[in-house]
Amino acid sequence: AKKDGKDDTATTSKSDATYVILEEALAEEEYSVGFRKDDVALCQAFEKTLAEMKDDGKFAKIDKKWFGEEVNILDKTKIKADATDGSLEKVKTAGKFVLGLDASFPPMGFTDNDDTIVGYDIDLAREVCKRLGVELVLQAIDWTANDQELKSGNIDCIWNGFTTNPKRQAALCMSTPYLENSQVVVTLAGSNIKTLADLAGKTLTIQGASTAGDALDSKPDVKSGLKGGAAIEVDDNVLAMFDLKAGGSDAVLMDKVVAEYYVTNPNAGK
Amino acid sequence: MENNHEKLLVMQDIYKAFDGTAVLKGISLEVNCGEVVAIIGPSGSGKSTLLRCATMLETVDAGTIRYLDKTMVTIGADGKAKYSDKKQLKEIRLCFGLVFQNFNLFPHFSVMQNITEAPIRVLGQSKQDAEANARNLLAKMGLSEKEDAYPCQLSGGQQQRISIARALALNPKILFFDEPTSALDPELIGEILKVIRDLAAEKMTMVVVTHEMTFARDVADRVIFMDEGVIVEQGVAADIIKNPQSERTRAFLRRVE
Amino acid sequence: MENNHEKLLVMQDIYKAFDGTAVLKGISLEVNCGEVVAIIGPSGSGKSTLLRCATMLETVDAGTIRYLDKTMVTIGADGKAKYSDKKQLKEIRLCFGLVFQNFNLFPHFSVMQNITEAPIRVLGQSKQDAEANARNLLAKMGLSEKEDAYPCQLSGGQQQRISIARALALNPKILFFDEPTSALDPELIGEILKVIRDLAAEKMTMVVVTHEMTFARDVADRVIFMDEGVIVEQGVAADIIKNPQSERTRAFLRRVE
Amino acid sequence: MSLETIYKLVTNMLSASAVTLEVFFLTLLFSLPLGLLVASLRMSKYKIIQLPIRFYLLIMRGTPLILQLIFIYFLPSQLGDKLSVTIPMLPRFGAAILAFTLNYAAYFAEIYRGGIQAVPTGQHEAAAVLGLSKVQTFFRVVLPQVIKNILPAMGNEFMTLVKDTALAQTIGVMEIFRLAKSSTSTNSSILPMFVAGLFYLIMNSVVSKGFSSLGKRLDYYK
Amino acid sequence: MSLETIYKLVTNMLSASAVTLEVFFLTLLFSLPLGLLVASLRMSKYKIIQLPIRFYLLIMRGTPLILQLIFIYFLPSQLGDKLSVTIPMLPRFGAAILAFTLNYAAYFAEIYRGGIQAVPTGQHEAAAVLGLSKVQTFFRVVLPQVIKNILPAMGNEFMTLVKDTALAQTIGVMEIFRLAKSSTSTNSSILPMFVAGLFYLIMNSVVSKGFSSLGKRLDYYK
Ligand SMILES: Nc1ncnc2c1ncn2[C@@H]1O[C@H](COP(=O)(O)OP(=O)(O)OP(=O)(O)O)[C@@H](O)[C@H]1O
Ligand SMILES: Nc1ncnc2c1ncn2[C@@H]1O[C@H](COP(=O)(O)OP(=O)(O)OP(=O)(O)O)[C@@H](O)[C@H]1O
Ligand SMILES: [Mg+2]
Ligand SMILES: [Mg+2]
Repeated sequence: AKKDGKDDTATTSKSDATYVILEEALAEEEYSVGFRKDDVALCQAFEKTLAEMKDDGKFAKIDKKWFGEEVNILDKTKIKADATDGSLEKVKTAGKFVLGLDASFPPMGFTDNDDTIVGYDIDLAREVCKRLGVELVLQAIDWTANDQELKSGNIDCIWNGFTTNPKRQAALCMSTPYLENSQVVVTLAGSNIKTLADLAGKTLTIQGASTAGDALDSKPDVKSGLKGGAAIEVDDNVLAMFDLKAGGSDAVLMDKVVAEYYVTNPNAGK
Repeated sequence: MENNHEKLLVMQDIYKAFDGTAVLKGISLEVNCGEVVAIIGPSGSGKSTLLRCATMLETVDAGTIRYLDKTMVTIGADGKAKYSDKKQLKEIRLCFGLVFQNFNLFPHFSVMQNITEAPIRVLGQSKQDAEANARNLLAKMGLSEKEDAYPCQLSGGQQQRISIARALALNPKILFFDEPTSALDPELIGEILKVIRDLAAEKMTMVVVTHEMTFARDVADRVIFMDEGVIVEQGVAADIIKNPQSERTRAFLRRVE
Repeated sequence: MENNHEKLLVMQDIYKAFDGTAVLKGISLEVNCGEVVAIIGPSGSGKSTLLRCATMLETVDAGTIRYLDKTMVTIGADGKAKYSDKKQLKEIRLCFGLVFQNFNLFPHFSVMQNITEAPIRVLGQSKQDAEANARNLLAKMGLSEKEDAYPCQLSGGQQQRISIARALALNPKILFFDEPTSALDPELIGEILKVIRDLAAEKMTMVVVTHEMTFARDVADRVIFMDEGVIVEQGVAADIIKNPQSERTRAFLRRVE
Repeated sequence: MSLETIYKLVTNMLSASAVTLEVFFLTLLFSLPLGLLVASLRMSKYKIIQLPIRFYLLIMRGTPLILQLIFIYFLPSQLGDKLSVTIPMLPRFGAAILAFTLNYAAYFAEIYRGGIQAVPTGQHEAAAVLGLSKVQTFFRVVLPQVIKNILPAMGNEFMTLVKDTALAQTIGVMEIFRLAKSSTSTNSSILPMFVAGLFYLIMNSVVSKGFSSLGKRLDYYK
Repeated sequence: MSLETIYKLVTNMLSASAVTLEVFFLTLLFSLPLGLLVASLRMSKYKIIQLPIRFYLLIMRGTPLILQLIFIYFLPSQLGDKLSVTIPMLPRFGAAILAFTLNYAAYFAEIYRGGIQAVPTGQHEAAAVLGLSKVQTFFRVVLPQVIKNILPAMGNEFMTLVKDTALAQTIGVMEIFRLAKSSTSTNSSILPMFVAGLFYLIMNSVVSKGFSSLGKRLDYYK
């Protein structure tokens, strides 16, 4: 994880802070955009445009809007432009590009109180599409079916704080990572869990069907130490945090970007 | 009373079995125009089945049924019953009416609708005509003030009279009754028997399955005694009831009396 | 036949209204031990209500009811009906039995269970005793072979005989019948009337609401004619039926005949 | 959540209700008649017709609706994959309506069947003797009585449907429940869920009132 | 998905079935008698008893079960917050059972009520004249007939319950559906969902068979 001290300021500067993010992350991850396996040209065009945005400062601007500083990790050297499939042309002919997202994953992509889908990923996608001359269409999907949505051609990509991993790389065309994330442990202020080791014998909650589960699987020692030898899976992160606050569990494991959003959100948990 | 010998209904050698059990075993029955026939006999002897075959609620296995000059069913080349075509059957259906033991009025229709439904939908009468006719019938049944009532608001006897009116509204040539009084309280039986008597006086052709011996004796031109799917004995009502020839008839009459 | 003048049931000045409509308007009735009383009267005259009050299915508004020396209800200080305590009522309940018009057998119990349920649960009889007694009663009813049958497998007449056996199984001192034959086919009526005749011969005290004039004439010691909630006329059966004193009785008898 | 946010949420939900109601009414529009057809096939005396219908009923009533939604929505593309052809997908909303229709038709069919079988044969016979055609008998004599009989069971199903519309979000249809979930994430509060609950409760109160007043109107006969 | 993954999935689901079945049977164990109590209170002649029960029935039948689950699970802590005391939370599983019980008791109550009201008064009267007590009458005479009457409606509810157990995952109870969802996400395949569907179908076939054989056994009387 990036240790830039932002976590601490974020959590302690609020007098009514309820939640604390553990400094020691459970696992490091990176976010990518997921395209259909065959849509390599499309993926590369997006990567190229993102690289341009990095060069002309637009990327940094969006970073600052959502995170207060430049956070992207796009590595231009990894970007290739060798694909020749017709996927880019197809999108260009159609004139629109459909982005699939869960729309409840702040701050990456979520529905604001005016019922509009906004977020960091959304701003990036909007800029890319502008530059490619296609219309951006946002399609809310159920996360459970994201793979089907993509395969069936309903959506052109999954762009929603989408963690890259070998399985997904095998099944999809995953773009070069653009943002770093980690799986962090959130506890209540005043909790005696200070390190990952403190999780032994404690109850840990995660959002079911999320990469938090994969991350936990990659740390068998932590997982086996948990009460019950596994995490509790609830329907979504908000319920997990509610559960934490209510005393149903001792800690929540979730994406750092999301955790920070909630921890700094003055309304969190109300 | 048998002043008109035109044969309105001719049933010949009717056979009918349910699941292999023979219920009608070669019944032949002729009904003349204007005649009133009472059918009596023990429970299970096939009286209802006979009426149901005559009114096409059941199909016969073998035999011939004819209304006036219209053949309903006859014996086909294979020896089995062969029904006429749909059009002919539809015409025949207009010849008869059936009054059920338990009335079978349409509960969701008012008395008026119960009576006018078929004339409007089947005969294509106008609503006005059908209703005018219905009012006449209701007056005849002494139920003029009930035209807007629903069946559930009527006594059993009133319901039965409505169901007779419903059958009469189609101007049938012959009216079948299946124990029209047996679901009624003894006091209400009189009402219905009076209606049937009045119809008889108007020379309506009727076949009545009944347990009411007094009625059979007083009104019927002919009494038919059925048992176990055959007609055991028939003749002038008073004779049969006073002097039954067969032992079976005698035993039955003893029990009913 | 009135050889035993001990008063088994005394009802005095019974009043009963439903929703403000008076149904029983001061009825007084005494039944002696061994007596058979027939109650006749037009529909709605309150016959069923009278039986239901006597059997505690309805509460009276005013009046006195006494079985032998046990008071069921009397007039309280406020002039209204005052029922005895639960224990007393429970004892009184054992004095009488009621046979319903539509039998009300328990459909999920076999014939044997229908008869033995109450003796076992209410009288605390052993299963053996109750069944032995039930077999006697079934034999008397001519239904010995039906003990394992279920009510739905029986004819109406058989069901009614079972329901009589069920009532008798508790050894009641008096048996009420509410039109025991009116839900039956005419042929089956005889079966029930015979059973009641047999019981009468054994000096069973009975009160029978009935439309069967022949039965009233032949079996009842006394006939009571009710109309509009009052007893219009009563006396020896044959007299009332042959020579009704009141015009109302006469009109009624004409209609039923 | 601030009052303003709640106000906004309620406003959004009011517009999302339109979709919920659309799902509700369209499902009824199609499944009520389809159920009748299914019921009549289910009562067919031919095994060859009866058996597939029974299988359909088993699947529809035996598996969760959410799976049926996913299945129907993705079936064309899965099938296309297998057969290496492109089968156009149904639009989300259309797929949702189709899935709901197929599912509810199964439930309605069973209710109709019970109701139809409860109409005494005497009614059919009386109509037949009066010369009414099969069609006339069904629509004029039988159906009105069926409707009265099945009213309570139908009321239950209608209320369940109101709640089940929430499942349409599974395939991306934006209705009340999806909105509630999004708002829950955005504001990190479970209040929106309960606001949604209130919406369902209100709709169901209307449904329930509607059925009880319909029931009273049909009480004129027994 | 590889065959091996599928095999593992099925094995996992078999053990998760234990939880599903536990939810199923515990819910029935509590809600069947509770429903009877609710039904009898609902039929009370006192408005003061009837009204709260009707309100309870409206809420339980008018709002989605998933919200009821969340509500019941979080109620103690929310209440504790408001009252500034610490109220211990229910364990997840306990909360799930409680929510299911309260919900299904409402449905069962309405079914019982219909069934009890369908028993002719003549049965009560016959029992009364024979001297059977109220309790004896209810348990020996009325209830057996109610059971026969309500069997089809109960069958439907039981089948719905099998499917509804899936909702227990909302508050973290690990049952078949949760497993399917996780597996779907991990393997990026929808297949696990359909395996879960098959599990529900099998359980429901058993339920349905059970009910139809029970129905046949009770067919000895009418
Ligand atoms: N649909 C049917 N299926 C099988 N058997 C039947 C059917 N209808 C009638 N039966 C049998 O046919 C026989 C004659 O019945 P039917 O109803 O014609 O007698 P019934 O003379 O009218 O008797 P009741 O006086 O009791 O009305 C009976 O044994 C009856 O069980
Ligand atoms: N539970 C009740 N509520 C209101 N009215 C009732 C009730 N029971 C009976 N009645 C009314 O009381 C009157 C007498 O009824 P009851 O049943 O005693 O007459 P009945 O002489 O037995 O008639 P039937 O010969 O038709 O059986 C009728 O007008 C009836 O409508
Ligand atoms: Mg008959
Ligand atoms: Mg009476």
